[in-house]
Amino acid sequence: MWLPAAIVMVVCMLACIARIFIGPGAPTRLAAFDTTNTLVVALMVVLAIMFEQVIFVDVAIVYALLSFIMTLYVARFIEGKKF
Amino acid sequence: MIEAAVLHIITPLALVVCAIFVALFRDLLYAAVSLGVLSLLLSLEFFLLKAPDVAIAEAGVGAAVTTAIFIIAIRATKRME
Amino acid sequence: MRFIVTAVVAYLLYLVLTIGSGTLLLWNEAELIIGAIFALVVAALVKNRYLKKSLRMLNPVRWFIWLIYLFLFFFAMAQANVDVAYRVITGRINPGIVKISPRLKNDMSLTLLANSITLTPGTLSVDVEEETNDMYIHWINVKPDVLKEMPRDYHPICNSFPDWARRIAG
Amino acid sequence: MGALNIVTYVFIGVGLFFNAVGSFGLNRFPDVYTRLHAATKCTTFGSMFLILAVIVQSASIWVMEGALSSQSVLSIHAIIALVVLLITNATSAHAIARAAHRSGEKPARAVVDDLEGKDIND
Repeated sequence: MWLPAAIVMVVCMLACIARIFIGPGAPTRLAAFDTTNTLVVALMVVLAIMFEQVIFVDVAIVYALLSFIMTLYVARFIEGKKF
Repeated sequence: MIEAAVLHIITPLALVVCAIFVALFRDLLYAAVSLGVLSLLLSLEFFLLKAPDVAIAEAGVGAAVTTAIFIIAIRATKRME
Repeated sequence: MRFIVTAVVAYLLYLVLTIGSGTLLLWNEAELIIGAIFALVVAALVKNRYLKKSLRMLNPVRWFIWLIYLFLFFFAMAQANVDVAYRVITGRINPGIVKISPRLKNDMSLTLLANSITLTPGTLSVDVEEETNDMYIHWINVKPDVLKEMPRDYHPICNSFPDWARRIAG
Repeated sequence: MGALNIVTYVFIGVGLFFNAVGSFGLNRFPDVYTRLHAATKCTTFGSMFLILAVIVQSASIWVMEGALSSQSVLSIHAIIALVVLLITNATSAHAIARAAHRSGEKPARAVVDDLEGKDIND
């Protein structure tokens, strides 16, 4: 039940990564990167119940918080402000 | 288990494509964002190989610290290569 | 008072993160003691930053209104997603950036309103003016009759979320 | 167990549909603001339903095995991941939109732009 869901999620993720490579301008690439992060967090939770290892969910929480920090950092840089 | 092999094939291929695009971009900000995607996929690959501790370390170093250092370096120098 | 509130919140967060580690009501003794010590240390360090001035969010009536709001918000979110899926498939958009004046006073209600209207139908918060608390909103389907008068009516844009935000955190 | 499996399949179906719509709309819309509309709303909703499916499955195993099951960690931490996703997605969408407008990106096909030409310093 979980493996087809994981494969569809990976295909959606590839579409977002394609927008990172072709997209015009920095904010579009950053938006695509943020979408990819969301999909990867959901994929990690799905893979955690697929592998039946309960400790794997912690990776998803840590990744969600850290990628949020990175998105804010790059957004501050695009805004052109001192930080 | 042909379906499980699909994940193990797609993720390293996308990783290699990301690495090629990091080398191709002339704008260094785009290269930094591509490097963030590379570390994301590397973390996912460690996750698929059932090493969650390495995945946490890669997420912390790759997503937060490396990108912050690159952004500070781009601010201090020129953005275009 | 601020010290106690911060310590209790930190201790509850620690307990949620270490659930299922032992037999004493799902925790073991070492986790409970270490969590208490860390909560006191954290509360001593950050109590002036975590709670600024007032303690009005401790009122249970506000929590109850917040739960009702979450229930309504879920249906608004489902409607938003069906709407965006329709626009993705047909490609029928009519975008624009409009300015609304929700007349909110403090930062917390403004944060709640901004996050809510980002996740609900057709709107995306772009910018905010610090002095007057006016918000600029990217609206994907602009209705022409809203554009006639200059202080825009916010009811057609984000149907009564400013009132709810004022009721919860205002 | 049968009804719970049906609920799980429905949640996975809804989640995958909205994730696909989100990543398709990211490639279809004309400018960054409308792309953010599709990306933020649809992927948050889809990921929410996928995580809810995981919670339903693991909570049913938790109830079946008793209170000391290791599935309690999975359910509670999945709920934490869901809350973190809901907060951080909205905030980062707001940050990207603000950065895009301040770096001079114009909304494509816009009928009205109240923010145009204004210079807001914090």
